Amino acid sequence: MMKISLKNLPELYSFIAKKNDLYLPIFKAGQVDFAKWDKDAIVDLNKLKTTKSAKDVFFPQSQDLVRFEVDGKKISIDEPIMPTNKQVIFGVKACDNRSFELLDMAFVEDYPDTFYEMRRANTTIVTLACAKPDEACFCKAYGIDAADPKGDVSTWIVDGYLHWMPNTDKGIELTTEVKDFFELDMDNSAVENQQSEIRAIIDRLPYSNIDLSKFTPDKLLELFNSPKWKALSEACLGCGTCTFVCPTCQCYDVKDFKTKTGVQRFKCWDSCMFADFTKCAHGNTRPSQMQRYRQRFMHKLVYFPSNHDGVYSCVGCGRCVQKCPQMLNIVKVIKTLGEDK
Amino acid sequence: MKKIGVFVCWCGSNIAATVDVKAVVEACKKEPNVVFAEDYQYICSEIGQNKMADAIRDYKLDGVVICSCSPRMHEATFRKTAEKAGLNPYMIEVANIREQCSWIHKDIEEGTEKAIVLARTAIAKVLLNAPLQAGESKVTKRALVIGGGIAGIQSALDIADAGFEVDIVEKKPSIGGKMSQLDKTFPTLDCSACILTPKMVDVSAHEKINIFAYSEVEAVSGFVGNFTAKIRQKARYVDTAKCTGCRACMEKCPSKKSLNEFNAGLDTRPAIYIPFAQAVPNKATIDPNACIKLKTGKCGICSKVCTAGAIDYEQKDQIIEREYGAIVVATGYNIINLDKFNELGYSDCKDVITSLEFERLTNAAGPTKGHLICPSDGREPKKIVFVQCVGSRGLRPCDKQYCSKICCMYTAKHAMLLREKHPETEVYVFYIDVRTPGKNYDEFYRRAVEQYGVHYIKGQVGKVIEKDGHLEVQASDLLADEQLHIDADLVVLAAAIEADDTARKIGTMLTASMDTNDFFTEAHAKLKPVESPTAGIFLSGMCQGPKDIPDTVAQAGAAAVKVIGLLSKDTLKCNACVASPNENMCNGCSLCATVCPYGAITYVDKEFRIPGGVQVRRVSQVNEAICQGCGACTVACMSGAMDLKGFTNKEIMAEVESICK
Amino acid sequence: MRKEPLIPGIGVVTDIRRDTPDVKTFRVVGLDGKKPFEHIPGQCAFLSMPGIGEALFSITSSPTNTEYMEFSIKKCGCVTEWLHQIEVGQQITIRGPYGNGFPVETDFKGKDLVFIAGGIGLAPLRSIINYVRDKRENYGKVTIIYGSRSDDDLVDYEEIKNEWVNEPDFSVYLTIDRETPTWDGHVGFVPNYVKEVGLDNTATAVLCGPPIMIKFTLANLQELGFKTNQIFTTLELKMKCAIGKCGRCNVGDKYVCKDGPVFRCDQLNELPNEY
Amino acid sequence: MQVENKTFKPTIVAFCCNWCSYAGADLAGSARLSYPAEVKIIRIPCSCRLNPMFILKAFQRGADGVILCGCHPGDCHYTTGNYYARRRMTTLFSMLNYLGIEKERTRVEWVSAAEGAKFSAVMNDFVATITALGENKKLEDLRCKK
Amino acid sequence: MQEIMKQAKLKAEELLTKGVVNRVIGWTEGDFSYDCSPATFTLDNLDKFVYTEFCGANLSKYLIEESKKEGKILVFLKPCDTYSFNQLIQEHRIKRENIYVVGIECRGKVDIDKLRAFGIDGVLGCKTEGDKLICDTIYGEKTVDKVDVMLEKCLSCKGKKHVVYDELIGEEVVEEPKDRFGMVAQLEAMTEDERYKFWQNELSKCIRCNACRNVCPACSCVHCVFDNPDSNIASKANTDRFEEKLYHIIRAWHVAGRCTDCGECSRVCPQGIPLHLINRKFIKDMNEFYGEYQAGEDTETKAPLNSYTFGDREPHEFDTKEGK
Repeated sequence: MMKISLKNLPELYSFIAKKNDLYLPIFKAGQVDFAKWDKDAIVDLNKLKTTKSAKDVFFPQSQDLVRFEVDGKKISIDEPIMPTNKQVIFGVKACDNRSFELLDMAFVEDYPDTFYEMRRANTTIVTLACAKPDEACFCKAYGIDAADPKGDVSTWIVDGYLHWMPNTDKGIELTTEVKDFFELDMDNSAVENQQSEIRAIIDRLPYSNIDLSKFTPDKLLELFNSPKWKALSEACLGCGTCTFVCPTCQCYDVKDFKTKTGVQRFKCWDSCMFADFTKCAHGNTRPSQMQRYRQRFMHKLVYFPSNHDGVYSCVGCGRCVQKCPQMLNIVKVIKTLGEDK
Repeated sequence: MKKIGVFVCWCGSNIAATVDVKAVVEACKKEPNVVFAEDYQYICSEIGQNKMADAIRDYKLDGVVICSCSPRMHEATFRKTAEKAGLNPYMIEVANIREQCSWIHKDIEEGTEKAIVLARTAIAKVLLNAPLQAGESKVTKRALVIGGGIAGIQSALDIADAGFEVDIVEKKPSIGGKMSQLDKTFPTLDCSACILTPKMVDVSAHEKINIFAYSEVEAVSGFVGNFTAKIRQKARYVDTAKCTGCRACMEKCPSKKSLNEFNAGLDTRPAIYIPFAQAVPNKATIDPNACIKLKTGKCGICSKVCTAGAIDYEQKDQIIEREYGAIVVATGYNIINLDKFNELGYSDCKDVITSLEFERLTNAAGPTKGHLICPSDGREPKKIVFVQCVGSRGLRPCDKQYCSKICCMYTAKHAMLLREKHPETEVYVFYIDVRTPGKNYDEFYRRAVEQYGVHYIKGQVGKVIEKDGHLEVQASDLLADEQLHIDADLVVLAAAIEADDTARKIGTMLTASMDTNDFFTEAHAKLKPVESPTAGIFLSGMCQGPKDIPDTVAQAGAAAVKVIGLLSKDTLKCNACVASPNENMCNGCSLCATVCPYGAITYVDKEFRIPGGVQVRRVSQVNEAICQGCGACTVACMSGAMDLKGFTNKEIMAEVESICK
Repeated sequence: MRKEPLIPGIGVVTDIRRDTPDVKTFRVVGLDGKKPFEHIPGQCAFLSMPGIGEALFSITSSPTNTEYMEFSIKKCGCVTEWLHQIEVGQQITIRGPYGNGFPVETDFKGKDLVFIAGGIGLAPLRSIINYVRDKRENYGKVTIIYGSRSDDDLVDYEEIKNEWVNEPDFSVYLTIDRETPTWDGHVGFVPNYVKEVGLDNTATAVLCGPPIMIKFTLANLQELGFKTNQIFTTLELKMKCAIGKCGRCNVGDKYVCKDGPVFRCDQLNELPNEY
Repeated sequence: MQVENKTFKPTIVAFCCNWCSYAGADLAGSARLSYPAEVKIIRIPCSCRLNPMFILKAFQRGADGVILCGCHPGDCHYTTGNYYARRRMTTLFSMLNYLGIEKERTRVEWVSAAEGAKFSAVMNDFVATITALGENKKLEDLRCKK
Repeated sequence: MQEIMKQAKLKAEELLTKGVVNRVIGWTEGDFSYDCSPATFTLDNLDKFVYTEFCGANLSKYLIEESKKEGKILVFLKPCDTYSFNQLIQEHRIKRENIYVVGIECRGKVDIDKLRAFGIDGVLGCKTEGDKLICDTIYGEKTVDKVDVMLEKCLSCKGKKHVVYDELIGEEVVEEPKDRFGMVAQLEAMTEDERYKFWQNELSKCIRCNACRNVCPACSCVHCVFDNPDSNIASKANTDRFEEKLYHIIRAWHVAGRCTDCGECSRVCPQGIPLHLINRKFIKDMNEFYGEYQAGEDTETKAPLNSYTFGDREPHEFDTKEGK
C-alpha cells in the first residue's frame, strides 16, 4: 500500500490529468458531482454521495450517435467520433463502483453499446472508502462493503493521508505512473481501523439489514399484481429524479435534432417514470403513474435479477431515498412488499 | 410527398433589377418538395395567373409559393386563382421580395441572397400549411354613418336608396356639417345651401334613414357584418317628437349671449336654439351651459311659450344600442386653432379672420346678412389681404406638414366674389404655390387673376400688426424680391384643416388605423381608398384626408357602394385564420378567454377516455364567426392547445428556422 | 472496432405499392442494390428518416426472397405518415434484424400450421407464409384465416387471391367485418370464423392482429381444444433501441424487442398483463 | 476582433404585425427607404401572436437579434393585442436580461402603416446595435451551428 | 406541533366518521422524521397520518385528479398552499364542491438538505423544541436553530394567512410577509455578464428530471409543451447549454402571473437550483411594473399578463433600477 498527504493531491490530479480526462467529485454551485477536473475545480472528497451517481462518466446524459445529411432523396451518414480519451475517475464509492458492474450487464451483454464499452475500457476507476455512511445507505443489503470499495485502485482517507492500493492491472498501470507522488506505507493498521469503524457504523444503519428475500423471479406475477402498489405510488409526481440520480438506471431515448446542415441523432437519459415513456402511436402500455412506478421497482428487484442470475439492479446508495421530492423510495417498496410472506 | 410550386415574379424591373430571379428559381428548385419553379414578368397578370393555374393542375401542386410584391397587394389575387385551379387558397404563400427586398437593397448579390431566404421561408411555411375553410357569419343589413356632413349625407342617401337601413349619428343638433356654413362653392359658384338643403331634406324624409342628431357613438364592438354600437343621444331638453321648430322659444329666451357656432362665433344665439334655418332635424336644443333654468332652476320661459309643450328640463342622455353590418366614418374636419400663429394677429386683431368666418360674413344668412364689413368697427373693407397656407405645408411644430388642398380654390373664389360684388376693393393673395388641379379649377383661378384683377403675390406674410385702426401686412414678394407693407382693412387666413377632434376616439373604438395626423388610413392608398384596413369600416370625406366637396361626394358615393356590396350579402365568409383549440391538450383554465378581445371563446365540459374509464374535462371552444384571428389566446395558452390557423406555432417556428439557417 | 448497434445503414426504397387505403408496402434494398441483411420470419427492422424519427416494422418479405426486403406499413404515426408520402428512390435508414422470429426450424417444423390474422396483422405472417410456401416440404397442411374491416382493407389481396389459394395443401379463408357491395365472400369477425372453418386442433396456430381480435380468437382456439403451447403470437410495443437496453418494451422480465416479438401463449401467460 | 466585427453579418428576425408594421415595412419598400438585408420579416397577425418560444427558437437557431414591431398602443387592429404584447415582452425581456442576456438583443418598436421611414430607421438602428454587440453567444445552441 | 397533529388527526377522523368526506389527503409517516410523503387516508390507515416540521409538500396539485373522483375529500392546506389552491380554482382545475379544506397552522418547515449541508449527517429522527431542532443521528444527537435549516419558502413566507378554508386548525399566526426579493435585487445589481455566469453555473446543474415542473401546482398542463413533439421545443435532456435555459425560461414564463411563489420547485430540485429566483423575478417585475399582485390571493383578479392599461411602460423600460 502507498499513501499521499491530502495536501499533495492537487499535484497528483494535475499529473493524472495530463494524460487522462480526470473525473472527480467537484463542488459547483452548492452541489458535488463528478466532473472533469481542471485546476480551478473545487474537489470535495469528503462528500459521501455526489448528487448524481458516477454513471455519467460511462453513460453520459446525452451521447451523440450519428450525424445524417439529407440531400433530396439521399441520406449520408457521418460516423461518430468514438470516445478514445483515457479517463480516470477518482473518488468513486463502493456502491457506485458496484453499479458499473450492473451497467456492464445491461450495456455490454448482447448488442454491446460501443460508446459505453469503449469508455469502460479506457477508464481506470479509483475508489474511495466511505468514512461516514449515512442513514439512507443500504449497500450492505447487496453485499457491498463500503470499507473495501474495490475498483482498479482502492483508497482510504485516514488522518490527512490518502491510502492507495491497486487491485487490477489497470490499477497497477496507473500506480506505476503516479508512484513518485506517493510514499510507501507498510503499516495497514490505520486503514484497517477505519475499515472496522466503517463496518461497525454500517451494521448499525437502519436499512443495512433490509430483507430482500421476497424478491425472487418466481414471485414475479404475485409481486406485480400486489394491491399495495397503488398506495405506494400515489404521491409519485412522475419526475425523473430517482432515475437520474440512480447509479443503475439505464433507460434511454434516441432522438433526432436538426442542426444547421444535418440531423444529429443522439441518445439521452430517459426515465421510466415519465408519462410519455411508453407512449406511442398505438397507445401507452403503462398509462398510469402506478404502472410506471411499479415498472421501475419491479425492474430493479425482479426483472433484472431474473435476467441476470438474481443480481438486483440496486446498489443501496440511498440517493433516491434522499432525493425524491415526495420521499418515496425503493426502501419503502422493499419494506412494504417484503412484508407479505 | 407534398408538391410545391414556386413562382418568381420580375414585376417588370421592379424586382428583376435588384434580384436575380433566375438564381432564385434555381435555388428554389433545390429545396425539398419543390417540383416546379419558374419566373415570369408579371405573375399578377392574366397570363401569369393562367400559368399558375396550369402549374397547379399539371403538377398536382399541394402548395404554391409566389415570390413577388407584398402579400398585402396580391395575396388575395393569388388565392382566388388557386381556388379556381382547385387548390385550397390557404395553400398559397407569398414571399415579399419586392417591398422587403428588391426595393430596399441596391446590391444584386445581397438582394438575390435575401430573396432566396425569403422564398425558402415561404416554402417552409407552405409545407406546413393546412387547407383552411372559412366559416360564415350573418350580415346585419343596416349601416351606421358617423357624421352628418355632406360626406355622411351622401353616403347615407346612396346606401338608403339601395334599400338598406341607415343610421346617421351627428354630434351637432343638425346635420349639414361644414358645407352648410359655406356661402358659394367653387368652381361653379352655386350657392352651397341651395345644393345641400335638398339633400338634407331627402335624408330627413327618407324612410330608410334614421337620424341621431346631437348624438355620439360611445362604443362599438363586433366585427364586419355584426357590429354593435352604443349611441349616446345627448339630452336636448326638448321632446323632438313634439317640437314643431316654430322658434318661438328662441325669440323669448332671455339668455342670448352664447356664441353662435354656426356663424363661426361672429354673433350670438339664444340658449335654446335651432342652429340654422334649414336645420335637419328642425328641432330646438337647449344649451345646458347657457340655459338659466338648467343652471339655476329659475326661468322656464321657453317651456311657457312652447305651445307644443316640447320642453323637458328633466330629459336625460339616452344610450341606444343598435346593430350594424357596416360603418361609414364621415367625421369630417375642423380648421386648426390659430392661437399659435401670433404673428398673423388672429387672436389680437378682430379684422384678421379665417376663411370660414369670411364665408359667414359674406353669406346672406350670416351675421351681417351678407354685407361684408370689418368685424372691428363695421366699416366696409377697401383692401383685403388673403394669406394662404396658414399652418399647412409647414415644418414648425404648430404646422401641419400636409397641404390642406382646398384653400387655393376657395381663396380664388373669395377673391373673385369680392371683386365682383365690390369692384372697388383691392384684393391681395399671398401664396406659396397656387395648386389648382381639377376640372375647371385652373381656369377658375386664372379668371380670378385675369378677369377680376386679384393681386396674387408669391410670398409669405411675415407679420400682421394693427396700426391706427388698420392692419399692416408685412410680407415678402419672392418674385420681385422685395419686402411689402400693405395697409389692409381685412386679413383673411386660409387656416389649415385638421381631422375632427373626435376622430381619434372613434378610430380607437373601431380599431381602424389612423395616421399621425389622425386621418383614417385607407386599406390601400390607391386601390382601396374608401376602405379602412378594418373590415366593415369605410371612409367618407375629410376624415381620410383633405379634399373638396366634389371629391368628398365622390368618395362618399364610393364608400356607399362598398357598403351596399357588403350589405347585399346574406352571409360573409369569416376569417379562415382563426384560433383553434386542441381539446386533448386543453386545460380549460380560461386564460385564453381572459385575453380574447371578442369574447369568442367559451368552455364546455367534455368526456374523454382515459385508461380505465371516462373523465370529464373542461375544454375551450372558439366561435369561428367571432374570432378575428389576433392570436392573443395562443400565447396566453400554456399547453399550446390553442393555435392559430394559418399562423400556427409550427408554421411560424418553421419560418424562424428557415430564416436563421 | 465493433459496430455500434444503434447506427443504421442506408436503404433505398425501390418500389411502393398501395395495398389498402392506409397500408403501403415498401420494397427496400441496400445502397449496393442487394438485400440489406438476412433475417428469419417474424423478425423486425428499424426504419427511419433522420429528423422524422425511427420506428420498428416487421419484415413482410420472406427470407427466401434473396433480392430485397418488404415492409407493409399502416399509416398511424409520424414516421409512417412520412413513409406514406415518399416516392420511389427515397433513401431511408435501416437497422436490424431484431427479435427472435418464428421458430420455423424447430417448433414449427413438420407441423400443420394455422395462420390467423386481422388487418395489418398479416404483415409479419406474410413473411412466414411465403417462407412455408418456399419450403413446402418441411411443413404440413396450412390454413390461413384472414379478416379485415372491409375488402378494401385486405392487405396483399392480390397475392392471396392469385397465389396462396392455389398452393397445394393450403386452405385460405377470408372474411370482412361488415358487408360491402363488392364482396361476395364470408362476412363476420375473425374469432367467430375461426370456430366455423373446422380447424384441426393438433396444428400449431399463429395469431397476429389487433389486441381485441387476439383476445377472442385465443379464447375460441382454446375452446376448440388448442393448448396454449400450440399458439404463437407477436407483440408490438414502443421501442427505441430494439436491443433490450432502452427500457421501454419489456413485459415483465421479457423484452419484446429481444426476447420477442414472437411469444408462445403459455409463455405470455406467465408474464404480467402489461401489453 | 475588429476585423471579425467588420465582417460579422448578424441574423435578425423581425416579427411584424400584419396591420401596421408589415404595412409600414411595405411603405418603407415603396418609398425605397433602405435597411440592411440582414433583417428578415415574419408576418404575424398581431404583435400579441408573438410567443416567447418563437424568440427563443430564433436565438437557438442562430438569430443575433429579434425585434417585434406592432401597431402603436391604442391602434391595434384587434383593439388590445399590442397591450398584451407590450406587457409580455416587457416582462420577458426583463427576464432575459436578468439571466444575463444582453438587453439590446431584443426590442419592441411600434411602427404604424404610415411610418415607412420609421421602420427603415428602426431597422438600420437595430442592425447597427446588434452588429456592434456581436454574435449571440449567450443564447446560442452549438448544435445549430454545425 | 404534536398538538396540531393530534387535532388534525381528530378532525380527519371526525369528518370521515360523519361521512362528510370519504378520504383525506395529508402526509404519511416515513422511516426517519424527514421522509413523510403525501398520501390519502381513510379510517383504515389514519394512524399513519403525521403533521410535522417536514411536511413541506404542497398538497394542492393532487386535488386536480382527486377532486374529479367520487365523493368529497378532506385536504390539509398550509397557509402558502391555500394560494395554490385558489389559483387552481381560478383556473377551473379543481372542483371546489368536492373538497373540504382544513387550513392547518404552520410555523415554518425544515429543509433536510439544509440540515445535511449544516453538517448533520445520518439523521434518524428530529423534533422541535422551541426554536431549536434536535436531531437524532447515527453520529449522536445534534441541535440546530430551526431558522437556520428552514425551507427557502418559509424563510420568505408570504405571511401565515390562509386565503381559503372551510375550517382552521391551530392558530392563525399572521406574520408580516418577509422580504422575498432581496436576492433578486442583488442579482439585478450585478452586471449582465455576472448574472449570466451565475445562471450558467446554476442552470448547468439541471438534469431535466422535471421535478420542478411536476411538483408545481401551476405547471399542471394536461400535456406539457416539453413533452409534446409538436411544440417544436420538446426535449428530454440538456444536450446543449441552450436547452437548460430554454426549459427554465419557458417554464417560468408559463407560470408567470400564476406562480403563487409556493416554493415547491426549489424545494424539490435535486440539484439545489434556486428556481424561486427565476419565478420571483417575474413576480417582482410585475409588481413593480403593473402594481402589486399576488396570484391565488383570490379567485377573481386577472393576472398582470392577462390585463393591461393604456399607459403601461414600454418594453425597453424594464430596467428596474431606473424604476426605483
